[in-house]
Amino acid sequence: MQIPVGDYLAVSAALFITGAVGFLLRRNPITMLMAIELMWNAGNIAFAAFARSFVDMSGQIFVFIVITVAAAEAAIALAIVVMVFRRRPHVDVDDISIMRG
Amino acid sequence: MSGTLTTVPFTILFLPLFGTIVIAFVCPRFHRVAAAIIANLAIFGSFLLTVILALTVWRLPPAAQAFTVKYPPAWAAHPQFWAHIPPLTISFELRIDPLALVWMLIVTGVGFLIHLYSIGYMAESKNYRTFFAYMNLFVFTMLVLVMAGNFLWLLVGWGGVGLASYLLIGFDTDRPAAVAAARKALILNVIGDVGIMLALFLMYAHFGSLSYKEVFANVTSAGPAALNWIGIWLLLGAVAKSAQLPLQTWLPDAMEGPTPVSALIHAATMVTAGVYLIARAHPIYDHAPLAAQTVAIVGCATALFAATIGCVQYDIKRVLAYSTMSQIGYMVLAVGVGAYAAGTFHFVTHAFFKALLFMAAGIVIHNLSGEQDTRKMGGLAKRMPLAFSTFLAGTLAITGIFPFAGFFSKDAILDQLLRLHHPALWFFATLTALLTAFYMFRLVFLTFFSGAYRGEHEPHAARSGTMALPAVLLAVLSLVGGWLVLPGHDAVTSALASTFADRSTLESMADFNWPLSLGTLALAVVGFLAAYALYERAPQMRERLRTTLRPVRALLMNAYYFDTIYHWLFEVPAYTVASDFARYVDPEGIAGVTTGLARTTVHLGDTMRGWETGYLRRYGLSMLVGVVLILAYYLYVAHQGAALGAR
Amino acid sequence: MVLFWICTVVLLLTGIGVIASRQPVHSVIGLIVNFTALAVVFLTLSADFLAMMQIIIYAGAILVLFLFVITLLTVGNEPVERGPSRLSFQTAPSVAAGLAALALLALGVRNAQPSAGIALPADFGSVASFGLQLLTTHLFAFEVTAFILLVAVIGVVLMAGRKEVRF
Amino acid sequence: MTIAPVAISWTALAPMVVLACGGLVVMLVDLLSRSASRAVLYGIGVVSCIAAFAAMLPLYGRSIVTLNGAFAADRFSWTFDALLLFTLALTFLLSSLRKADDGGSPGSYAALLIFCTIGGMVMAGANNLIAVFLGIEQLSLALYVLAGTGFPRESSQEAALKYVLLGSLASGFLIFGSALLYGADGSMALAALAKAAASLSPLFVAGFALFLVGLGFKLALAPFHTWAPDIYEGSPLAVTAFMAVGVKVATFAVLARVVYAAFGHDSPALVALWAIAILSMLVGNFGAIRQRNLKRLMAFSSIAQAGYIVVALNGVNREGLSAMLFYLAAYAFTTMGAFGVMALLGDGSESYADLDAYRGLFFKRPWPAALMALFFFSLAGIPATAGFYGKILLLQLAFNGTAWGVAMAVTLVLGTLISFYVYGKVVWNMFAAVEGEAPAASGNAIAPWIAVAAGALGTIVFGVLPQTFYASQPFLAAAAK
Repeated sequence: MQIPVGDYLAVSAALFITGAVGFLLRRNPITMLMAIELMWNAGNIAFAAFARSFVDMSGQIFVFIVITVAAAEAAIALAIVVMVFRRRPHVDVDDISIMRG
Repeated sequence: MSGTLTTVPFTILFLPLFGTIVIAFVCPRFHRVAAAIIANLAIFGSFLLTVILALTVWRLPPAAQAFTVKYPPAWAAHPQFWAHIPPLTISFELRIDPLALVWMLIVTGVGFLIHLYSIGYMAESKNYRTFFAYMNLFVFTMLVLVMAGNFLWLLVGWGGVGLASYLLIGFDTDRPAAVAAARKALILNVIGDVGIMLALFLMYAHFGSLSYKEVFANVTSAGPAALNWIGIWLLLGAVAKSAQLPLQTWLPDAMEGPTPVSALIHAATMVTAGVYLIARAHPIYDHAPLAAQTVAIVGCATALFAATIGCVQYDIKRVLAYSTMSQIGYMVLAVGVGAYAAGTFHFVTHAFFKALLFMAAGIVIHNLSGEQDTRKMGGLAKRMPLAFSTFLAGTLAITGIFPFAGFFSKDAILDQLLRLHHPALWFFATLTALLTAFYMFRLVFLTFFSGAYRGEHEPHAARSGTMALPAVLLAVLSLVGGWLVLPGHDAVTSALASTFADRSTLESMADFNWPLSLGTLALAVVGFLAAYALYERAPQMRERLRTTLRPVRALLMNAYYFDTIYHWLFEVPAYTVASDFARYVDPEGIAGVTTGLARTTVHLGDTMRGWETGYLRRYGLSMLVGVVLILAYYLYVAHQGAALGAR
Repeated sequence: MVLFWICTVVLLLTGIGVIASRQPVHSVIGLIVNFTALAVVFLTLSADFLAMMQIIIYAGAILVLFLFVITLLTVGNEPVERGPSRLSFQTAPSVAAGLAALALLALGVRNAQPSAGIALPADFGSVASFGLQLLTTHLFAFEVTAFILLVAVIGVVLMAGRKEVRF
Repeated sequence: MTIAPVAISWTALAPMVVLACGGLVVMLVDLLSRSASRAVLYGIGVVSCIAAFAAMLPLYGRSIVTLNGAFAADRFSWTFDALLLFTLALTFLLSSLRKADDGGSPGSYAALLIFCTIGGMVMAGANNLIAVFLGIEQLSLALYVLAGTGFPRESSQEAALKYVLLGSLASGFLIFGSALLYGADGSMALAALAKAAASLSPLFVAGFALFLVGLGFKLALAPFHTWAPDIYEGSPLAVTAFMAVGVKVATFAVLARVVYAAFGHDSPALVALWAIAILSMLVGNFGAIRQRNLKRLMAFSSIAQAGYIVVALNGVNREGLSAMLFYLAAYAFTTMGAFGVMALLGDGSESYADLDAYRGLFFKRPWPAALMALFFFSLAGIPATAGFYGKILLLQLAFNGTAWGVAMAVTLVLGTLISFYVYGKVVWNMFAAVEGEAPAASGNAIAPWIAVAAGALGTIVFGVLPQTFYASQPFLAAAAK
């Protein structure tokens, strides 16, 4: 039997918020990026669920696009993380705060 | 419309601004004299073009003499307005008509002579370049004022003149008195600007337009009450700019500026703007009798008021300042009763002789190394013959001695007052004429005669051709300027006829009332004799008078205590309130409200900086909180929507 | 049905695991499990191709990238998050704001209605229909994605390969 | 199986294609000739901007929707595209002076700038949610890297890191919001949003809220603005200029298209937007008060300006769209000009980001100082500059009878008053008498001069002849369907 779209959305919302909170709690930029991946994937669940609900492929296309963009984004973000932290003893985003005010 | 008539006005207007810009940006690389040359050339070019324009316009038939030039020009594809803020459309338009042309001629012509004079007068100034940049700016803003085609641009020029005068009065920034005087002038002028702004709002409300053409065409559509209010608020602007009662206190203080600046303010620009405004807005005043009456009374009162103060002052420039106030009072009086041509005529002659008087006084001051107190002068007639002869010419003109210019223009005003049935105003105006003769000749005697030289330093006779030439030119103009109006021949009224075509009561001045003219001439002679008697023949009588009239004299010496009254009326309460506020509201307060406000602002600024912690996780948190707030609001909206839908 | 709920539990648990672990390697492992569960969820939604992609691209490629970076940056270093955070007052508000947002989102999505029964075509979510859609209806998206990948390549070379920079 | 061919209007895509070719040429030249100088590479960049603009000319006044409704080239996107190309060209001119120690390979840098702008053009023409997302991501991904191209400086590295992490977080909100919007109406097309918006279903409003967060982050609207000052400060000067102008232009295109597609003039869902606008005006202007770094100051200024521009959406009418375009153009001229002066004086270095460097500048370099004053006057909204008329237009839109409109108008005026102080401080500094030794002002290269002159020309011409432009076709935006 068909699972209601609301259930999928509830799961995706929970996953989304998990990611958002994780972003705020972790100090390791790599973990923060993983938290962001969680958020993006939460969006993917919602899209796929709606695609199924509307029987419309464009929702799935969006998911595919998000996966591709996520790959690009992860590559760039990790490259930047490497650039920033390569010469530092600790990988801690809170160290990166010379600009303020 | 021929091409000349559309491009020339803009050239006239922008040449002085161009001068300012060139001096400010290009001249630093060149010799300081380059600045003076550029400034003079700019104004002279403006003047030449104005003359050409004037000759062209006055050759046209009367109906074609007034025209509007708009920017963007007609060939631009788009509608000719600068801003369209429905339903208000504001064009950048210039209106050229005989009235504007008269003012433009004087502003550029006399302005040019004063520029010429400044070359020599300011020769020792450190900020030579800046001075000429400001002077050109001053002329530019005044041109904006008189050439504007609608009230908004008039206001722009009006404010610009105030700003330029602020810069020039406070030109000697190292003298606190000059800075204070500049600030005072600015504040009082801003009060006037507010008045004009209110008038503009009312105009907009009643006519839906600010353009001269539309407002004047529909002037009858508003009731007399509205017109009276508009007139009163415009008058407030005029009063502030023209130093009329009760906002006159800035003008004597403005003497702190360099003498050419005083000449420019008094003769060509600034103070005459009020007269121009009322003449320009004459369709409003013609239908607003109460406002017009107020104008006349203010003018008459100021004329008399300033003349009495002039009788006792010792500072040569201050006396001239009060004389200006008084003469402007005449003009305001004239335009107030509807004698627009007479007022304009007096403006023209006054520009000649007042600029001349300031230049002559400037030569004296220059040669005495800055001394302005007449008690330390005396006997200078022989030492400075040029200054003396030119000053005397100016005095003869201002006091109305035949055949000098003042005789014709002042008589025209007095004559018109009688013709238009204002006997009381005529009486006081005539009394003022007597006082004028007295204090002006008093000044001549104090400065140039009354025994030997009383100063400490020997005057040096530095003379500069650029100072002498304009003075001599103006002396000639002060003599012949009045001949524009001769018995049976009135060039002024006929020149202005097209501007005031809608007035049936525009009286020609050609028709002399000879008994009246000779009577005023006699009064001027009486004034001369009184001054001669008191200051040349019988100084002991002067002492006696001084002791008997001590309270009156004290009153006049202090200019009727206006400054003191204003101090107690406005400044003291303001400071009290402010300091109380500071004491109770802001414990560390030093200077009151503004400091408190500034501090609050800075506190808020710091709060905003505190938001920028530099930690990106904090930034993320700030975002999430924002998300929560927005979500909460939106779901509330959705809930409301659902509730609405359910109902 | 049961499959969905099992996957849900796995998704949430591993999700929390990802963000709770102090060792990034553990997080990556959690994330791999999470993505696998996600692929199963996609299967329950008739998104076969997406499930495949999820495993290949996400679990296969992206997470390996993460692992590389972790090894590159943390070898020989002590664990990252030692000692208390210098950002006091960060954890509690974050969790509170997160919970509030979750509650609000739940309100928002609670009554999402399934659209009226349209028969599911047999090839819904299959590779063929996916490719057809991508190259016709969503051709624009496809093209722009190519640009994004190009940007990523240039960007990574510029950021990470900066030894070759010439001035 | 037969596949119906996709109808593609190459006319509509031509500007982007031309620009992309330019980007590829830059990369090829960089690859083939290892010694190609900055001047050559950036010159190619400027030329491709001009070529792309030429490709835009046939589109003038037309309205083409192509690629199955994904992309629209209409009068609305035309102006945005023109502004983006203008910004890109000026960014190249500003970049020409970057010091060698600023790092980065010029070829990749130029290519990234070009692809970034293409992303912006995708956003300007995006007509469905997928295109919006892709445009934003293309723009952002390139910018994350560009922010870090000053990497010998630690602040540039910090900017890149902060930007990429926070930007991805914001994209997360954008994706989830898009998902909910999609779920609310069952279609990717922006045009379909209207039906869902009318019903104000919880799904739609939650989606729109999250979508707004994503856009608000890109626009640096409070409370999503916190990244902006740090990242503006850390990024290389030219990149900061592009961020301040290009990103805003492109994102406002998206915001306007979505709002115009979805809402009527009195939708209660827009109130959050007004609140954000008011908060941004206050935050931006108050925050700028104490700044002594000009790039930071410009960041706060751009926060406030973004707040002003949101006011243009008030009433959701045609005039608002035109006013928004006008204000954006004015903002582009003045901001690019101001950054141009900074680049010019600093000779490519960041030394003229410091307010102290401007003390008495007028007496050493009157022209740059005067032009800087002009730009700041325009940002503050002094008459006869472009910014003045823009603010007048916004004020007029704000007064549409609603309480929120009045509140925005009041805040706008208040913010302007505060900004007089903020910008006045800089101008005052330039005209203040110099005490002691001031840093030598040297820069006089021709490229940034062109940029500054272009900015100044726009500022003055738009200020003196505002009506001519406001009434011209590109600014009379066609109201989105």
